[in-house]
Amino acid sequence: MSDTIPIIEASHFLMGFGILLMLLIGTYASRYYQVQRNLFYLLLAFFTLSFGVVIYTTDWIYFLIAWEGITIITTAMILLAERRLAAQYFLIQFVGSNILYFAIIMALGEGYSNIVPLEEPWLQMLFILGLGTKSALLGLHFWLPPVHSRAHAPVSALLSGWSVNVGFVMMLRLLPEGNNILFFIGLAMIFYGGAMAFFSTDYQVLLAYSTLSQLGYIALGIGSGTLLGQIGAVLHMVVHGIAKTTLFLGSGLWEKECNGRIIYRFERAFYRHPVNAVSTIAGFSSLMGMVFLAGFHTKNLIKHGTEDIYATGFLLYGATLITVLYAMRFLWWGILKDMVMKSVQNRREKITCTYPPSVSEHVPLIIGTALLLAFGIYPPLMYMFLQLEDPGIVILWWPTMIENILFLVVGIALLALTEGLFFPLKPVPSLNRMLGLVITISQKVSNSIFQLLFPSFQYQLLWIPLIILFLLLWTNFI
Amino acid sequence: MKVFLTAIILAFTGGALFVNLGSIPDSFLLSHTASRFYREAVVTETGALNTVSAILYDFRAFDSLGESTVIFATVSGIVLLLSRKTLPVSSAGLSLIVKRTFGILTPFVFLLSVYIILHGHLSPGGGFQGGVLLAVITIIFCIIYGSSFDLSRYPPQRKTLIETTGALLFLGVGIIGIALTGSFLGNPSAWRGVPGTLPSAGSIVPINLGVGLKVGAGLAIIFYSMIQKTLKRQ
Amino acid sequence: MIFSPLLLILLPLGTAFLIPLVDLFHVETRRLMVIISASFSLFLGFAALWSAWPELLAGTFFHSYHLSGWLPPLGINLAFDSLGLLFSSLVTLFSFLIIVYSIGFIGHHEGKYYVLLFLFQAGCQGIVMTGDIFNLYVFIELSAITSYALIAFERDRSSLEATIKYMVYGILAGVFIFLGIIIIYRSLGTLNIAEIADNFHRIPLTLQRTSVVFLLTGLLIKLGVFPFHFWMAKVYGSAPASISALLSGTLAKVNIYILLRLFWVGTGFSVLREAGWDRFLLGIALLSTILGHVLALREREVKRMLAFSSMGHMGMIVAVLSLNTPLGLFAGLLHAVFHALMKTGLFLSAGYFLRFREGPKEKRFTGAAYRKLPIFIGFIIFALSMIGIPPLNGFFSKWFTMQAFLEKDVYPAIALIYSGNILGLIYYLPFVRQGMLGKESIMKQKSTSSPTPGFFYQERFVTTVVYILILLVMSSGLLPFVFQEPFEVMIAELTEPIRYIEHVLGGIIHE
Amino acid sequence: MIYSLCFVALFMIGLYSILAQRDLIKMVIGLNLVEGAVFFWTITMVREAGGVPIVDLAFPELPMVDPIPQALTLTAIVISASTTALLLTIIVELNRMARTIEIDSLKGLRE
Repeated sequence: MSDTIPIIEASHFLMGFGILLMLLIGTYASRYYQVQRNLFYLLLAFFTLSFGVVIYTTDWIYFLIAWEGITIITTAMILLAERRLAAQYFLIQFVGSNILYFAIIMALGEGYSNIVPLEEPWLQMLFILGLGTKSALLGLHFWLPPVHSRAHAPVSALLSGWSVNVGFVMMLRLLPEGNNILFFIGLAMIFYGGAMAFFSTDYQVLLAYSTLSQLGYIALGIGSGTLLGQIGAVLHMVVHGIAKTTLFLGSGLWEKECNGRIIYRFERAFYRHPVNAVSTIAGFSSLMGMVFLAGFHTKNLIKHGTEDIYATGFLLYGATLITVLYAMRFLWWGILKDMVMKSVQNRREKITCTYPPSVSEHVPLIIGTALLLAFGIYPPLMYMFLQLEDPGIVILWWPTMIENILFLVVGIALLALTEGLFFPLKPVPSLNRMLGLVITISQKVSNSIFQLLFPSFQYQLLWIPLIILFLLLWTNFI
Repeated sequence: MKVFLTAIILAFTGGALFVNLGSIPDSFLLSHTASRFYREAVVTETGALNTVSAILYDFRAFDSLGESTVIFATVSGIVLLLSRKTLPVSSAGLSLIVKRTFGILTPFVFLLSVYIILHGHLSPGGGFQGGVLLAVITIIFCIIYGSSFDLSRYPPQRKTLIETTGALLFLGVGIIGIALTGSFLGNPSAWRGVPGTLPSAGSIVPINLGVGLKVGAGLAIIFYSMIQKTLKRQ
Repeated sequence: MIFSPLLLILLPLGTAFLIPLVDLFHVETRRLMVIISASFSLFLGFAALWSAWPELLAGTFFHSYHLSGWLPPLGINLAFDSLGLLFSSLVTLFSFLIIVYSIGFIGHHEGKYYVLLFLFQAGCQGIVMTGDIFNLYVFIELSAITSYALIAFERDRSSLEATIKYMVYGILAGVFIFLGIIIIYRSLGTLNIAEIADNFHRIPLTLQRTSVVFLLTGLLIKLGVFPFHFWMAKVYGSAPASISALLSGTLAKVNIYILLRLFWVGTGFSVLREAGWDRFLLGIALLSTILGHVLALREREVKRMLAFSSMGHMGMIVAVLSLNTPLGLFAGLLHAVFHALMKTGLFLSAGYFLRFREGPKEKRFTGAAYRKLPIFIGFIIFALSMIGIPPLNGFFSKWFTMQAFLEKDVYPAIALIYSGNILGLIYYLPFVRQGMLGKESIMKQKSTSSPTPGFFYQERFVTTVVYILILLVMSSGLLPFVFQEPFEVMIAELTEPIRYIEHVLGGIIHE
Repeated sequence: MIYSLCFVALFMIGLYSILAQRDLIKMVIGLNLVEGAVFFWTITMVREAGGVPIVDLAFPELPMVDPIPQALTLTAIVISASTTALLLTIIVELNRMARTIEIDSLKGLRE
């Protein structure tokens, strides 16, 4: 067995599912964007093209073009929602891509004329830094919650479900041997993201942190450098992409239905949008790693690939617990509470749906849920798409089921004991303060340099004889 | 403080410059320089006696074209800067005695300038110098007789016309050079005449004339534009 | 041969001479003449490029013209080599675009404006073509004087102050260049660049360096590199947008040409290198890069911001040229061309909004997107290109620039380019944001219509020019390899000045 | 030697006038001094026995001074005069608007 998975095979797999996700998002967006629909479709098409290039190219310049293309397209999509946010997002991504740009120049200097696995650790670090901004690695993730909490649902779905994967695809290609730092970053991300998601009160912020947590698994898989870890990472990219897309698309519906995204205010959500509720439950279950859903399998792969390294296997149990906790918490407040607590009479009350979803909005949710189920029930399907031999890891479902039930019991017990883990509302995270500070400081510095450098006109002119004197003395003494 | 600092810096710069200039060689490092050629062959090659004129209007005539273009540009710039829709005009002049005296003198000024322009290839002088004298006429008009007199006798449109004609004459001679000698501003040997006489030296004479007209009218326009401003209060 | 290099100078010159004459009789004819002459000179430029292309690729392109029929050391000669062809094409293209732009942009005193513009074009073409160092000085002064007058075109207090400032710097620069030339003449006895290049090493070393000091100082003042950058923001901020574009896009690039011609061919780069001045040049150019980008951060007026950004980019070009490696020269030339395209585009698109809006200068950019969206998108595209977003041309020149620095291990320069990119984004963003502020209906009320009705005064001229520039920026980004081969020829000419000398002196090297 | 000394002295006096005088007109005078110094230095380039650069047909063998510097200076003087005229015009216009030609009171010159 070779040490690395053949990336070309994975490329087709990723590309195929990428296109599928774009189609789902596009279908959903046909009602969401009524005015700018064609623009959005154009952007989606360009996005598809760009990530295709990122996945397939071996040329640095084409890669960079596509990379910046993704930045610009996602910025334009965010621009549909809010201008300032788009500017902030672009600034952050641009800083990241400049690091990447620097990394590529350095790689060229080291003699890597094509995109091939890198040897030098420092170069690997540079690339992780550069790619990390778009992929929301821990430390560079700070843009993710604010952007997700304000951008439109289809855009969030695109960003969280697919755009973040692009960086990991690149890391997979550049670091087939794995990277310890990436490994630990991944581990930290799982817990940090989970914890932040657990304390969130805004649904989309919760989803954003959940994304961070799940990306931790991918980073872990890639960072481990083992075959199982990498296969798991590739599969998890897709599975998480499908799950997150479904969840975010659903969140758009919840937002319109419930006039907001505060999770305590989802009243009788199940009865209003049953399909959406089912797909949300399926999505979260997949994230939790429930049996018979796709996430179960991919997480197990990653766990198998990485458990021998340090005490990761043990830590990952904790990670699953956190995932279960935040997922259960949302499901409790958002969906289950009404089903359990309300009386039968109440339940049969006439449901008034303020925003009835259309077919075009239901179809992506149903397809997403179906895919998650299909992959979960019959995992070889994934390998079939990946065009890879089943690695032969027999993952028994019943021990996992026992684990699942255990976790669920713990989760439910915690919820019951603390009355649903109510946390006070938090402000929506925002980038304004940080970037405002950057701009103010830069202007102050610039202003003081201006005051220093531009004294009166004649002092400015004094530079001329000064430089001449300097050069003339140079001619005489050097 | 500032003055002191400036003086110190300049003193040192001057000292360094002077020291460096000390190593200027006593003679040209090249033996076959253009300057030697000009001195030896100016009469046979151009038919002009005034070597400076020959250089300005024959050997390096393109420089002079550029230079007269610079004047043209300056005139355009100044007219642009000082142009206002209503030009104040003053009719106040100096006393009758001055007016009469200059009435006699002005034609001679004109004659002198024409002489200097036309004899540019024979004696010191040439288009620029004569042109400047031509411009003096406007100055005389404006100061002695008031600018309204200058406006009526020598209106700005006519000055522009003369200036443009001069420029085009220069350019035209250059183009005739292409036709006759094959190169721009070439000096056709057919026009050379006998060295030392007035109709000699080929294209130098018409170019001198063109430059003279241009410089004269140009400087006159500059003066006229500026004096319009200063006389505004009257 | 369809063209003679001389025509590229004489046509704008003749047009400039004719304009006042025609203006006296009929104004409409003059407008027509301006367009016809500009188009014809563009055609000539294209014809020059077209007919020279095969020779250019073969590396044999050279045209000389002996004015007044005198051979080089005796008279003035035009020496039109491939480097000159590049810059001449730039001058032709940008002069054409700006003349067309001005038709819709300048509403008053057009006669004199076009005279000066054509003279400026002639001056720049003269600089690019001449093979005589004193003639070079004359043309430098010609372009300088026309630019002085054009900067003062608005005739308000700010532009007059700007002109005075620029003129003091410009006159001093002119004097220094003249002094440098005279020192060379006084030692060698020749003014021909090829002959100077051939014999420069014979001059006593101190004198060589003294002349280089003055020529270099003069040129650095004109280029606006660090300790002489003080005039740039004031001038670019106060001049009409079309003139700022011309100064930043064309004149600055022509100055780059002079730098190359004088110090790579004229004196030979070894003079600078042996004195260690290439490092000095690199240092001040890099300083000027970072200062330009940092100072741009504080500006709230779009043209001043662009001026500082221009200072940053010019610094970078000078820095990368001063490495004197083939890659460095390639990157410098490429960035010179691309920066000209981008900066002209930025100035012209910003000028559109400044021209057709009312209110104080700082406020005029507000709500620009609602005035004319395509132009605003153009502004964004140019800005993206400036900060080096890949498919646009700015990326490629920076790419090669960085490789050139990397080759010589100048790591601070690489860091500077990145910080320049990021700072660039930070200073362009407020303007983009400002442009998107406000509501559509309000903005439409505030906007003024075109200055005067009539065919020659339509906004369409202005917008068309901006569209052409957008197209050029995008297409030259997609086809950077077109520049590869001809540039290599130019670089070979610069690194081996003996070829230029042989071409000019006809194979006979004196003594 | 003496010419070089004069040249350097004039040059520096001119620069001093530009850098230290507070009046725009004096600055223009300084600029002209600087230019004049260079022109002066140019035409003092006497290499061989002097004489006017005009051929006397009766005595064609008379020595002649190098005519090129004179021609160059003539050209440069015209350029310098043009620039000065333009500069003065602008100062006049500025004075009309700002009512001052003191460099220190013209704040716009600093920016």
